[in-house]
Amino acid sequence: MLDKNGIAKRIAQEVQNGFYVNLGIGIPTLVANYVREDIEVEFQSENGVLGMGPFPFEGEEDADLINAGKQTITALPGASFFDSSMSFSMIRGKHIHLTILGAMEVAENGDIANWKIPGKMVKGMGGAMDLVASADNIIVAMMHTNKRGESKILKKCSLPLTGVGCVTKVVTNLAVLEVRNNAFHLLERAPGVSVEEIQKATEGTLVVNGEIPEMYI
Amino acid sequence: MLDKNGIAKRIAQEVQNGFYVNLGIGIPTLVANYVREDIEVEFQSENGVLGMGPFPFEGEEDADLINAGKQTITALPGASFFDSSMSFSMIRGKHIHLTILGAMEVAENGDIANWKIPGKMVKGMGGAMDLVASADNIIVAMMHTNKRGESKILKKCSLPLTGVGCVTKVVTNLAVLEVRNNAFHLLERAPGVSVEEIQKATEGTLVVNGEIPEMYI
Amino acid sequence: MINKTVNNVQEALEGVQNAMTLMLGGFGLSGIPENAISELVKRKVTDLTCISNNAGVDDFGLGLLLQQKQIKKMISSYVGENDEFERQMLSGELEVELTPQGTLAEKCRAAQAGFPAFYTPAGYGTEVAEGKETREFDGKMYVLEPAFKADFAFVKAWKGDAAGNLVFKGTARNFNPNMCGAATITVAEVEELVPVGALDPNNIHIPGVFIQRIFQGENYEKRIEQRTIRQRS
Amino acid sequence: MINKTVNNVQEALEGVQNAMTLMLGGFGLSGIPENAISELVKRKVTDLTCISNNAGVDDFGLGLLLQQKQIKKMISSYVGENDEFERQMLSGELEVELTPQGTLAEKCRAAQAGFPAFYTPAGYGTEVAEGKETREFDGKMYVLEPAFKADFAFVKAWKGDAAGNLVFKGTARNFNPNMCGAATITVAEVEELVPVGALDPNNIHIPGVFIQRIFQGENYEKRIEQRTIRQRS
Repeated sequence: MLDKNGIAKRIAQEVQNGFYVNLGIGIPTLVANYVREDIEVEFQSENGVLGMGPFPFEGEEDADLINAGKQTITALPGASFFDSSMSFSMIRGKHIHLTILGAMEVAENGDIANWKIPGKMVKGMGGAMDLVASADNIIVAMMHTNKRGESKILKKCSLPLTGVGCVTKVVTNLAVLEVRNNAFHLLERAPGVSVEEIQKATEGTLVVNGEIPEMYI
Repeated sequence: MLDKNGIAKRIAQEVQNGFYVNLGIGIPTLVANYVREDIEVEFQSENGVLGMGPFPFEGEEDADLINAGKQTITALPGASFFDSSMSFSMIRGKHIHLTILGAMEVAENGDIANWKIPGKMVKGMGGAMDLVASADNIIVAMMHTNKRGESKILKKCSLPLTGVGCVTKVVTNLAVLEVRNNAFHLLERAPGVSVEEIQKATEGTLVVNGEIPEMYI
Repeated sequence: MINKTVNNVQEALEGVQNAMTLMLGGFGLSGIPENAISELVKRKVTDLTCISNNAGVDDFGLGLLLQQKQIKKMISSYVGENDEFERQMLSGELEVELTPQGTLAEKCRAAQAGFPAFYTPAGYGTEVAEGKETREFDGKMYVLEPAFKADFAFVKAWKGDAAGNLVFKGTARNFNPNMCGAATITVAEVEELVPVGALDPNNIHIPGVFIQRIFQGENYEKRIEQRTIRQRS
Repeated sequence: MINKTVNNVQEALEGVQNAMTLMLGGFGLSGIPENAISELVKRKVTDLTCISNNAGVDDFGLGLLLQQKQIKKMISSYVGENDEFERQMLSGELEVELTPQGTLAEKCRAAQAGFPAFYTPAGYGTEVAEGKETREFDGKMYVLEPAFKADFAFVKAWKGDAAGNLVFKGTARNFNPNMCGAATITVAEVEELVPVGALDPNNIHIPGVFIQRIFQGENYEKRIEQRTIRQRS
């Protein structure tokens, strides 16, 4: 079973040379720490920076330089700043190759819900609706089940949707799943996790084809 | 009767303090020479400059600094350069207060034709269609009649239109006309020109109300 | 050069009235028009509709207007940093229209640029698209979103000049440029009002034509919302 | 940092084929991709559809491609500086789609920004709107214009870096930024390729994400079309 850093580490393997990547708040932010150093990658933050670097050293924080999670950041050489309209031109125009974001629920048809729990929590969608509606390659980083042990990998989302039929891959603490043909296709198991355990934790249709390898982390 | 500079001089009186103005090619370009110096005005050229100044001194021409007529220009202090999309955001978004352009024909309903003579000449509309479709205040600078003495101030345009129902005023070598309620309302006569002469040169409906003053040039 | 300077924030906000629709730049607390917000608090204008990506925090930014219950309706993309906000929203005191961030930016830009509406894929198939026109282009579905209509836009820039030209800094740029010229009157406050001619015309982010009033701002706090650092190794 | 540099114009144009649709930046002869145009002439690719505000003059800019009859169709807003162009157009050899200048710019920007189409008032009631969908918003009529689709965009910048970041100069900026990322492959040629980090991230006109290939251009003529001067008094 993976922890949050493990999920981030596994997702980092999906980041390819030459990719522009948008990282959501939470686990996705951690992905930057695990990307191979021998490939060229740039991180975009939708509030208006491309070429985002690590957090600043103490004393070097700048209120005018934050990421989409409002965290202080740095900019790498070759970075650029731009306005919100241009930022979403990059996203909507499919110039960003990979979007990694968290979710409360994912459905087997690729639907995703991550912005609202009616009557309980409404923080808003931020840039998530634009991201999932636009990107061709959307990886969801999440726990396979909620705190009550209920599956978040579903036949159908119960919460208000963020986007429809858009998720391409899900990486959880238990498994790597490809979303295709109205089903979750099991690609990899987390270390020490059996196909049966994954099956049990998955409410949506799970397709298991042949021997399922363990993740290489 | 006015010459081209006279028309420009008269139109310059329409330029008010605080106006952003777009000047078309030809007579309109001359208007800049006659604007009162005690008012604040900025000239926009739709190829991407606001705060356009006079032509450069010899030896100071810059291929990277031209106006919409492809003429070398200068930029005044406070000027800015921008891309074509933003330039037309200014125009379409009604941030430009006054558009002055030439025409081949103007009709009493405010239609204007200035970009094409079928079978003979097709230079294109450039930015004229955007300008006339967007601006609230459009003054046409033109000769009242063509080389064959035929009126260009018409009941209905015969040439392909540049815009519909948009012209607010016409200043010609003979008169100042306001376009309103499907008619040309005669506001002023050019020096030495009689109402009868204007009437004769005008094919469209001309409304003459009371005594018509001579222009003050 | 057309001079847009006003002497202070009081002059800059002349004409702001109850029940108006205001746009306010900034993302989180970065690049927010601090001076204009303070003055709105002082003026006690109420029943405001505020278009702003975020709603500030409890005691800063738009949170100050929420405390005073001056806001009737918020149009935002993310409001999750503010307890008073959540309280007012859940109790029904505050009307909230959540709008995807890119859509919010483009609704501003559409107003600035004279586009009446635009088609965006964001929100299709979600409750955001409910009651809205949708349409297919090239096999993909889009939602028609109208341009915003606002009375005042308040933006904050790093540098500006009397002609209204603006330059923003870092990610404090965000929504500010898109809101310039998107309201009837755009008011820019700047950290530094520089002499005309001091800004390189090639590096101006927003030409002065979009700005009606500009003033030298004061006492910027520029609060950091999430101070994150890494260890020196 | 993702490196976009290619060694020369030959590498930059790899993949350009007959019958492709190309975007070319520039207004008049200002800011045109001179190196790319020369290479297109050398490659003798034909049946091209060229999206460019102007068509050059007889012996410079896109006029060079017209001379060689490489262009099947021009999409432009103004073409009145070119006799060979007029000849080919009137004889029917050349297809011409005249498009209002602001519409042309926005059709590029829409392609860059992922908007399938947009509503503009330009051209309503004229032959430009014939056969197109029109629609009323707030009592005003608009024409629906689709985004461009192009294979290559060739743009010319003043300075650029290996990350593909671009800075333009003066009015040579024009359509260039709007065409970046508006085609499948965007090729930028620059007067000066500067080291990564040399450009102020605050003053970059086009972030490198929109650019696939960048190279140091050569032998810029930068011809002036209408040399106008005033007398020293």
